[in-house]
Amino acid sequence: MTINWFRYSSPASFYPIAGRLIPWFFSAAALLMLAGLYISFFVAPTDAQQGEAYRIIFIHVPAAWMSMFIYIVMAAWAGIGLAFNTRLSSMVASALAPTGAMMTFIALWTGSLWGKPMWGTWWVWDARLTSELILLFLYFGFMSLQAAIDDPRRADKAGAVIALVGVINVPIIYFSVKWWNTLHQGASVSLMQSPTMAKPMLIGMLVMALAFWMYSIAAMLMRLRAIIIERERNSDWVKALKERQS
Amino acid sequence: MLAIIKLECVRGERRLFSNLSFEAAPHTLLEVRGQNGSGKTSLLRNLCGLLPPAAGAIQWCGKDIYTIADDYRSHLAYLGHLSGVKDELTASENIRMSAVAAGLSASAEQIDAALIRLGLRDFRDSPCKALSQGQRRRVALARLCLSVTRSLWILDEPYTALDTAALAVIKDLLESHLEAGGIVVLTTHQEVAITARATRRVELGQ
Amino acid sequence: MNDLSLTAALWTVGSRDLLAAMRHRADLLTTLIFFALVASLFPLGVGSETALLRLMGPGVVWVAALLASMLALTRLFASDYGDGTLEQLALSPHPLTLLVLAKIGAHWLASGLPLVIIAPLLGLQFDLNADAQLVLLASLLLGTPTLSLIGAVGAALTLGVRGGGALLSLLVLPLYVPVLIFGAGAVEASAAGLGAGAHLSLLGALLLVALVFAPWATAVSVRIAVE
Amino acid sequence: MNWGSAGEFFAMGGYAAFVWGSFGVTAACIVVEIIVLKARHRAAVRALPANSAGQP
Repeated sequence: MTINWFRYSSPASFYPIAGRLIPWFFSAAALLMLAGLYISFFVAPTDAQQGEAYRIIFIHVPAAWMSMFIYIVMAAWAGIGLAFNTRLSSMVASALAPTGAMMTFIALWTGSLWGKPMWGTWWVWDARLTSELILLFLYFGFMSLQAAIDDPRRADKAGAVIALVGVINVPIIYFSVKWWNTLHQGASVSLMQSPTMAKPMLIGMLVMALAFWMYSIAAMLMRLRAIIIERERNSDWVKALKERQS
Repeated sequence: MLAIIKLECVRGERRLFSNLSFEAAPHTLLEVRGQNGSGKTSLLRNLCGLLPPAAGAIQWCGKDIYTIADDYRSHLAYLGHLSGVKDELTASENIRMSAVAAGLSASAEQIDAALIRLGLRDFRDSPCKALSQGQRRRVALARLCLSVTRSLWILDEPYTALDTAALAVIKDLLESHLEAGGIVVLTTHQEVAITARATRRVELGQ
Repeated sequence: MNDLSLTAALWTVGSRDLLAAMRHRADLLTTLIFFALVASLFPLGVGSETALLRLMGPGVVWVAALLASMLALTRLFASDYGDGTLEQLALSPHPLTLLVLAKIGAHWLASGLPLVIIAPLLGLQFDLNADAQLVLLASLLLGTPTLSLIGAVGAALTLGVRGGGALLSLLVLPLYVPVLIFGAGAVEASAAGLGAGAHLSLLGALLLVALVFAPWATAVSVRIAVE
Repeated sequence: MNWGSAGEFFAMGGYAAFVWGSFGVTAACIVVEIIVLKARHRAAVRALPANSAGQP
């Protein structure tokens, strides 16, 4: 009989594991963040055209990557939860959503703060920024649907459906916005086309992206533990938790 | 043959029942008893595949009902708390359309016979929003008359809002269905004597 | 279940919804009036300068059609969910995906198609020429079914959930963006002499994608809702 | 090393508001999220139904 490892990753058995993993991911995130910041401020050269403002790229691009990456991972976990009826996978999806929404917000915020000095406007109808905005609405849709349904099991399944439908639409939205953008503004310099990607800049962005990734995992694990306790509060293993005495 | 193996059902945070096992062979009347909130309705919705159980399995003729989903439903008729009657449509339209949507044959004669049997003949062409709650239940029971080809009947408190005349009709309906080899699973609070070759009882919420 | 009874079932489910819709003609009218009202508000807000209106016309008519069809979505499952018909549909031996598709088709005929029919009327408000009106009609004809299909997923997910109306729009409007872009873009492209061929074919592609995924997603959502 | 002095570093070539606005908000979001998560965990633990007497 195949070992159904979904069964073993039950919330009860994963709770302590998550607890032990969190410090590791946080410290990895901190180290990578420090390295990334050092590169972005002290190693990467000043940009010829954009001066120092381009350094915002070291947060904007990694956050944008993470916002897309987290949505896809969230939809995958939600899909697994729907298909295999494993509660833990759905909990992981719900634990990821707020962090993903935060990353999207950071991408939008830093995008507009970067657009202001470069193009003089706080909001640029650039293809990538516009689809980030729509991605933010997809995150809010997922979170508010789950918040509006009381029964956790149904909330998981409903969330999974909207996440899967959303993930199919993300590429479609991106390409339709790109099509729309080129139609209206012509091939204007898109926000992302910063000048030739100097090597340290690329490394800086990759290191920062890794830092954000480690951070997102740590944040997800923390929220996951809270969700597990909230949902399993009637089960015996939660009542016997050592933490309750502290 | 309906078999339930170590069934467990959770509603929201509460575990309604667990480790529930029983069987229902043809010609069997299975009564599900228990106070309000003991999970009777949830159990019935588990049995007809509407509500996936938290644990355990439900088998029809040895096969899990979720693997043979559509085929299982071709042997099933379910009457829930909701009568499944649309207000805008007339009684005969309701019966015809819901029967055809459920894949049952519903000729005009069959519909008329069912309406007459349930005493709804003169409401045949009036919109159902004019009918009382009891009459709507009769329309739902009329659809049951057309489901004689379905061997498994799952009825959630079928006797509510019915007067003595309608009770007699449903009693007769159930008995002929059981006699013909069908299985009836029902929940009720009233004591209605139904003669059946085998009567089983499942008590929930001890 | 032989094929005959499947087509009969699909036909019956569709005609039952149309019959119910016909007996509630008022709902149908409110959707149309809402469509005309929203489209007429824009000139009041922006000014009646025809060059501007002609530029804005397609976009405004499309946004108004999109909002109107979204408003009509709540009627798709809500009454069936309330009176138990949806439950019986989920218990039919016929595949729920096809039954749901029949319902969506009937819903489009009852509330999507009327929008397309009166759209040219609103086009006049924006002084659109005959060619633009034609492309607007074609784009709406291709786009509104997609809106009904995608919207059906949201309608099924928000059944019996508090805050249904606002939640439904939050779930569904982001997914409407591609349809809006290509729909309104078609008219603009034809006005700019680029020809609307590309946009209309993309609208067709979106419709096919929606036809493949939306009924399955809606059926899963309905099963979740009737649990 | 790009910066002559700390002052120059903070001036960020005249774009201080934009650069530090971005980095600052990002840092704030991360800190706030961690605080919120810690609070949520504590609240979840505290909200557990009082375990019956005699349990360890």
